[in-house]
Amino acid sequence: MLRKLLPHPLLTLTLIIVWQMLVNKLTPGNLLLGLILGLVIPFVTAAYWPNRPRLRNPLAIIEYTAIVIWDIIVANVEVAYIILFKSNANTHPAWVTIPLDLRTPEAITVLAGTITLTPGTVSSDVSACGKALLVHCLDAPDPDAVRDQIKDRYERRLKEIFE
Amino acid sequence: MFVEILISAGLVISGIFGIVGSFGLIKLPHPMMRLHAPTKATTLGVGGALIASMLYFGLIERDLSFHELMITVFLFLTAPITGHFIAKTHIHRNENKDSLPETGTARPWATFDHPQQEQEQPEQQS
Amino acid sequence: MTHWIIAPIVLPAVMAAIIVMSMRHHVLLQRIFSIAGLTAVIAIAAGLAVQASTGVIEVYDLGNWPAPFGIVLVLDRLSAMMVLLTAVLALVVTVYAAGTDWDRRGNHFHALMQFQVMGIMGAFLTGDVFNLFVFFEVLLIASYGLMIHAGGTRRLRAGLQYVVFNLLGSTLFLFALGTIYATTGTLNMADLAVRVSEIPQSDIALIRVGAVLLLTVFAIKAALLPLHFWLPETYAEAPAPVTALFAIMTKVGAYAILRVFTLIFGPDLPDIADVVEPLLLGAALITITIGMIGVLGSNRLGRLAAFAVIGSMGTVFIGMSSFTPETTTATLYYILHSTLSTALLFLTVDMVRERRMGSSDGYASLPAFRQQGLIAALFFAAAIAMAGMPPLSGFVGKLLILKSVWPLPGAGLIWAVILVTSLIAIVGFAQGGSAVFWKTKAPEESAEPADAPAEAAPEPAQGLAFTAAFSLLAGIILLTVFAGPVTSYLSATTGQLYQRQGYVDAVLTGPERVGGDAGYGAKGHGDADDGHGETDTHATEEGH
Amino acid sequence: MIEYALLFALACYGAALLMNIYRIVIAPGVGDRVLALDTLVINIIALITLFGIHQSSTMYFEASLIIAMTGFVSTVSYTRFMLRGDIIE
Amino acid sequence: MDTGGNFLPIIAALPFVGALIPGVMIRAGRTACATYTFMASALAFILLMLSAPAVFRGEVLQFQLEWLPMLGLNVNFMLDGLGLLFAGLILGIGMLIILYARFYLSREDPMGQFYTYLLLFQGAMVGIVLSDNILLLLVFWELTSLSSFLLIGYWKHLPEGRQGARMALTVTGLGGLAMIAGMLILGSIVGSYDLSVILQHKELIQASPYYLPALILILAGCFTKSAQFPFHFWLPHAMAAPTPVSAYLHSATMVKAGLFLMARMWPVLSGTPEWFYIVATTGLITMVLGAVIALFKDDLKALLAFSTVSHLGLITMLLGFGTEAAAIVAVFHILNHATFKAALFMSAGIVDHETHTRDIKRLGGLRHLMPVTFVIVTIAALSMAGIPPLNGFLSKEMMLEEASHTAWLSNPWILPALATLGALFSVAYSFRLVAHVFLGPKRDDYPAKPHDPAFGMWASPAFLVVLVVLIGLMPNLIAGPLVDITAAAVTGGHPHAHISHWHGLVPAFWMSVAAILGGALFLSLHGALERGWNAAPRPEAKVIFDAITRASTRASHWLTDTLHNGSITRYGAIFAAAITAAGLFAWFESPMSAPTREMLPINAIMAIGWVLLVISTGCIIAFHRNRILSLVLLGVIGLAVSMAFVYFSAPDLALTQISVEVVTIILLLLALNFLPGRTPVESGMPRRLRDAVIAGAAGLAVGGLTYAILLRDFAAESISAYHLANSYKGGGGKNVVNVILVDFRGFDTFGEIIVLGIAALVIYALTKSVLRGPGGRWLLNWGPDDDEAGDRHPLMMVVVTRVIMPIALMVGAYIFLRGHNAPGGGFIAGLIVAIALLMQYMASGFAWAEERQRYHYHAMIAAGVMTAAVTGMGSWLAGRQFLTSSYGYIHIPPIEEFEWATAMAFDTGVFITVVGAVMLALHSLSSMSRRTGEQVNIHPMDVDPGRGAAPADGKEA
Amino acid sequence: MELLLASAIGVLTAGGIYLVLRLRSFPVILGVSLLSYAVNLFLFASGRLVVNMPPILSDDAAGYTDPLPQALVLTAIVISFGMSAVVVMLALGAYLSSRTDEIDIDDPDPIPEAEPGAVE
Ligand code: NA
Ligand code: NA
Repeated sequence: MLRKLLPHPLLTLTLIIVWQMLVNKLTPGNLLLGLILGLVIPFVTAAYWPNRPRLRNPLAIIEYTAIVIWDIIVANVEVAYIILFKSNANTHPAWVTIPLDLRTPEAITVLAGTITLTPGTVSSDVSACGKALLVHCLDAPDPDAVRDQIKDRYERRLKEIFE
Repeated sequence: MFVEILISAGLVISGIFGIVGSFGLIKLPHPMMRLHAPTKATTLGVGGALIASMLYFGLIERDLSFHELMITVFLFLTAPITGHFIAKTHIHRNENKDSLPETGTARPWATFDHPQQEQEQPEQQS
Repeated sequence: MTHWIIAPIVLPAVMAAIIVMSMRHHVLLQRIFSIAGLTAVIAIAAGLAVQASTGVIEVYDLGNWPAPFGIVLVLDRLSAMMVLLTAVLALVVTVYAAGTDWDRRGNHFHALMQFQVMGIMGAFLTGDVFNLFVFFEVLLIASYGLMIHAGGTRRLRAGLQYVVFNLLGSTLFLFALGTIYATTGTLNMADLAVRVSEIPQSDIALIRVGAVLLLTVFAIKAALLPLHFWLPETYAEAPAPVTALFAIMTKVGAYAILRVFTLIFGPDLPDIADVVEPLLLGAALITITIGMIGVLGSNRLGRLAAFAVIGSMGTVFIGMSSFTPETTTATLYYILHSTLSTALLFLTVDMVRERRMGSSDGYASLPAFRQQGLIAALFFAAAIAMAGMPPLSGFVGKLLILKSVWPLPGAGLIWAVILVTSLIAIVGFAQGGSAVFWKTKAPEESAEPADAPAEAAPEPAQGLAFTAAFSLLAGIILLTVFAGPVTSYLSATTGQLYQRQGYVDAVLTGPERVGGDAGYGAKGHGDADDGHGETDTHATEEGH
Repeated sequence: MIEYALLFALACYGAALLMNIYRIVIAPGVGDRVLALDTLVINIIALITLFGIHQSSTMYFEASLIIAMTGFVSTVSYTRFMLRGDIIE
Repeated sequence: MDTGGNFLPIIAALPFVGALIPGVMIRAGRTACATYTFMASALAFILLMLSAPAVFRGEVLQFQLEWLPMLGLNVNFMLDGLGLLFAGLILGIGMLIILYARFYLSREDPMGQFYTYLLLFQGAMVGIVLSDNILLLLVFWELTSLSSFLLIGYWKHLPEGRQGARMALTVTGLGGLAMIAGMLILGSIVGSYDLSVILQHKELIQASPYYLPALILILAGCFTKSAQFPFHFWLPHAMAAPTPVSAYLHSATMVKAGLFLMARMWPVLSGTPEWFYIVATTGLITMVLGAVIALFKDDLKALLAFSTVSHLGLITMLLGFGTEAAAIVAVFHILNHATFKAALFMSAGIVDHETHTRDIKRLGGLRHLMPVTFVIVTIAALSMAGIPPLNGFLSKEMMLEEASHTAWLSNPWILPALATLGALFSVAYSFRLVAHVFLGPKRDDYPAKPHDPAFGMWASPAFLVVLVVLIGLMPNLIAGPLVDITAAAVTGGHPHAHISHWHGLVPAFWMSVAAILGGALFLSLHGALERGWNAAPRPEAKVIFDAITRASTRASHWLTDTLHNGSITRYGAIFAAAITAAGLFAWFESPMSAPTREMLPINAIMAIGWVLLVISTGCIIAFHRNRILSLVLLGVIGLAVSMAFVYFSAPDLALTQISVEVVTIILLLLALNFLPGRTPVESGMPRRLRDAVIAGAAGLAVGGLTYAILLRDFAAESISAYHLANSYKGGGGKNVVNVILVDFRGFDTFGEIIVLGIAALVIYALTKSVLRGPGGRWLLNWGPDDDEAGDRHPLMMVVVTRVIMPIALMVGAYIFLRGHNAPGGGFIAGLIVAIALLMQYMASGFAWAEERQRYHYHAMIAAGVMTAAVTGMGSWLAGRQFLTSSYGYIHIPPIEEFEWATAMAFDTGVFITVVGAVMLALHSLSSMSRRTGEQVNIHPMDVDPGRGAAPADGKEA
Repeated sequence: MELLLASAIGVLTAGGIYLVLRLRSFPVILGVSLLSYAVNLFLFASGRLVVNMPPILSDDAAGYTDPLPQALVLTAIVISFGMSAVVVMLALGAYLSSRTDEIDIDDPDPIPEAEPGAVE
């Protein structure tokens, strides 16, 4: 019953926060309105999100986020360097296959998103069974290193969070 | 003063990454390489502008808002999808099974995964 | 206080919504509901016409905002008459559509019909030029749907042309409104009338451009050359009941020109009239000529009828172009006549199409069909009405126009054009009618049963269809027999139209405004003095 | 100081927009066009944000938010179109 | 006014009532039908006879009823001698024709129609002769053209019948229209359209500068109707009608209408040289020409037809003389001609009916086989030839007498000589009629075996022949008074006819003798003359008429089809060119004054926006063939426009523009899936140049207009000052644009959402009908051009959507709720929600998502419209106008103050409609895709490692 | 600034008209879209151009731009959106039914076979 009324508690929480960010004025009325919307919207759209992913270790999210933000900043500088100062001939793009241990779609998505947002990599495709990720690297003289780093730096942590 | 410097720095960084991203779009030789330029550089570019804006309104105009943060989050959520789709377009149009590495699994990359045609299905209307 | 003025607009809208919401799968329910609703609209429209015939101009401030700041509906004799005409025509057309099963051949016929009626009613009643645009769009988009109702390759292609052409027209409408607003700063017709008459010399050029653009917008709807090109294909391809309803659509254009160019850009403003009147007359003369030549040069009844419409609009505009009370009265009579006759003609053409296999209305000789005599009689009546032959109203209307333009310069040319084109039309109608109704093959000559699928010509339920057609004919006859009373109503209408101060006063200051100023103060936090004060300020500004 | 930084950033994004339109018009493949359009959208968001700072007005936030949203949807639509033809199959 | 006049409208109406009888009675049998129809005419005739004594006493009976005072069109009738004569002929001969037709028409002929047409025609004719208002007369006049059209075309299976009918209609219609003009001029000269008034204003009319135009126009009507040269040609072709029709139309009625009108207008129009030279000359030519042609016609009816033409010419000529004496003769001959010509036509019909031919060359010797007919024809023909003592002789002698002392252009010889010539030919063809049909040896090759018909059929001609003889023998007794009163009516004086068989050895006597002898001689030389006639080249009127008709029809067709060739692109070019020209015309007619506004400085951001926009527009034109590129560029333009809105202080517009933009692009992409990807090169350089010139001119004009507007201020303060001032205190909102939308001009918005709702309904209905038609069949076999990529519903997209969509819905709610006080509102919110749903649909497919959809789109649209409408109507309860808004604040103590506004409810209607409309449109498009065999997935995403062994591309069967 | 806007509207109009005069439905739709941009901007311009004075009431506003044209343009945008949707679908429907996206119709009034020798 509660599951039906509150299909995605985390989503509800997110929405309440989003509401506060939108109205930008923390008042009891707004909080109430946010709460109502945060309850109603997931309820109405529950059919589109049939299964609820489990979060084993929510606190690990914070650490993960911090790492990603740092990596993003670094990524941007690196990419800017490549664009501005590296000749095209000296740049070595490469495709990399990342075998996946993750099984939840949500986790895979977060991993793929992270890859795209971080240094010189874009997650370009998944295998038809969902057990491998295709990543394109802007400049990767050593593709295997990229694969290992991704698996170690991101996938491991995500595995902890989700599975 | 510090605030001003912070904001100005944000603005300058934003401008640099913005223009670099768009420049990369022109400069880089390969479609997949071009994909790296804007999805990243622009993300920090616009992110910088948004943070600068947040700081500006919060600290100088005394009218702090999280709107900019929302946009940033939103862009961070969507940029990977956009990149993913553009990459898939490229794979679909310009690559084939041999030009890409093996998946290491039994199935091919999803873009190449053509399920066998099934029988015609009558019109479904609601 | 009366809210009846808005009923012809809101009632169809609500009916359409109910039809869409709860009976979109039940054609029979839709029919009953639709016909009942339109009957109610007729009753209301008749009541409004009676009310308007007292000569009082009634104004309805929507949202209780005073003119010119809010939108107003204005009921005068002219709008009441057009509303009633629309209601009657819509009912007839709906009955016909139900009687011939046209409404079953596609989706949402009745809802679109109701929306169409709503749009037309709004266009006739509104006292605000931008609101006029909105209602034009309502009636247009409904007409797009009705035009392509039931589909078919040719119809869809013709429909595409119709839509594209009218999209250009809508764009132009906005250009015109932009120009007018940019110059005068108002949208209310009465307010525009005041402001345009006081426009400084430096802005004359702009307001003239606005006026001419607006004229061309309405001319498109009214199928005035060279902006009529949308009409022949549209009318020839649209479903017949729809075309019959379209009879009023060209009149919306005519109405709008009459309204705007008597009230806002009246004939007493030489700067504008000097541009508008020659343009209008020239276009009208070419329109009637090309229309009637088209009647002669057609090879299909549908196309013939379409060109007959163009010709009749030419006649309307010949009458309208000189903006004298006599010509306007004659024109109004002709508008009434032309609406009913056009509708009758198209229903007749449809009856022929339905009975000749494969919707053929071409002049090729085909076997005789069911009820040929009766349909031929209807066609004959419609043809003589359209061609302006006695004893039907077309003749009366034409005489009225001829007589009314006699004192004007260029009367000789106008007469010659009207009369010569009448002859061309007579010959054209005679050719078409004799080819379709007289020159029939013996059935055995063309009997190819294998090629004629049985479901191609569904057995139409005759009663309702003929009832519709004959009631139009009855309308034409009544219009002829009671031409005296009708023209005296129309004279009074014209009088009201040219007495524009009456309209302006009624809208801007008149006591007839429903609710009056008192109502305004009752708004939430609104405040009577303020609202009133604004009005006063505004009035003094106009004073200098 | 903020003023100059702002002008610098505005100039950067202006130049970026011109590069984007160049890439949209002259592109080796359709994917590049979509990529350039996507970039253009993001640059415009930045530009509007900068303009908001310039005018000291928060009025323009919704415009940025909605551009971000619609830009995403249209990019996905274009690419889906190229991948599958039908974008909402 | 005499109360006897009250019969007049009844007399005029009775035939029309009678016209309805066959429709009701036809099932009762042919005889019953004929009888009742007859009785209608008879009753009218009796009423006429009841009125006759008064007319003979010299009274003019009148009836007056206003019909259309504004026009001067009154239902005024009058009966004087002229009217009496004609009405008597029309009704009297009409009854005979009804009788005759009952026997003449065969079983296959639809008799009911015949009688209906006949009586319509009769009524029209009676109306003409009784009208005391020239406009009313016009009504009846044109009615005769219409009803005769129906009568002549009665045998609609015969091409000659149809063509003859159209020819008659065309020619008489032409005249009728001319006459309309003439009559209107005449009425405007006098100031009244009542005949009795007009007839008293001879001097006024003849002094008017419009006299000649009016005369010519009216005469054009008369001449065409009465088949005067050069309009004579239609009459013989009208002979394709059944004989009763010919007998009726061409003896007593239709063709006489022209004569009647000349006689009617004689008092005011005649007596001038113009009248004399136009009318008399035309009559003379017609008389001679008709007679000559008649002699060489082998078709009995054609012979009679041309003889009719000739006799009509004769009467016209007499009227043209403009003298009282001539008028008397004209009147007398009208009567006489009606009697013998009707008899002859009916007899010709009998011959045709019995022998199955009307070709004189195939006849002869019928004297023995059809003695009764022979007698009838002989008497009537002799009368027509002018042989004493028959009535034709009397009037022809008088005609020759009048001709003999009339000079034409001061020449005293021409007229008498030609009149004699006409009489001569008249004798010749009359004799030929008797001699070549009835005399001579009996033949054995008649197409059918002839014998005299039943009494009913020859009764009518026999009766007429008796009249011929009686009038001939006792003219003053039988016809005298009638002729007198008629002539009195024509001339307006009190003439007395001196009809006698012997006038002494006056010139007329010698002319008559010459005519009879010459006629006999010509007949004896007929063979030789005919060879000469056939050899002589002469214009064939029908050929010329047909050529003209065909040419004008073809020309019309060509012109119409050339102008309206179905090329919307050309229509558009004309449209753009015409409107640009009209705008420039309006603009350059008057001066513009100097600018009054200061311009804003050019800003770099907007300059870049401008560059984006101009480049994109240019590239769209240059690369429009690449459709996907065009769409991308369109998106750029949309963004540039949104930037302009942002820059120029229009946040609401920017939001709307952006959200509309994306939905439009998506619709276009959905459509482009089926449409060709490229536009082929089709128009050549000249065409492109033309379009570029038109487009450039229009662009310059619009740009110029915009610039002119931007350089000056409003001429008067804009009404929007009021909106700014009252938005908050009157409408309860700080976002003035929104308050205008939902309150000040909420009615516009009401219309606007209805437009949107209709658009969706139209799209739905259109899709349905396309799928039912050939388009649907084609879609079944459709396959995309390029091969499709795998992975329809990528995992990442699906997952991200699960988070983004609720957020987007939240944004929608936010935008909606704040709309009244900040940029936003129901419309934008609706679009955002629709876009949010769209994301979901793109992620997992439309069908998958739709199955999880709880609300029906149709119902949503309707509910939205209803919500808006009900909100509007809610103000009625408060006694206020539709859409009167109300707002206030609610205080819930622990929380805070909530604002409520009815405008919010209205905006909710907007919101619901928008969502419903967009979704219904998408639904329609996706149903097209499903028609192509696209399959519906059961899983939200194609690739899902969590699903284990399930096939990655699970599809529903 | 005014000149930029005026010329942009002119360019959009010219481009729109040029595309409307093309022979296939798709460019025509593009042209109609360009025209609607042009006219929306034009209508907007009828309130004259003002920077940073949005019509949102607030105490510290220096002034407001004319809100009325904005409301009109909003209505116009919505209406033209509905119209565009219909025209797109109609173009698609016509294409699917007739297998051509040509927008011109050939021979709208064919001459039926004539009765020999008759003027009919
Ligand atoms: Na498909
Ligand atoms: Na709106």
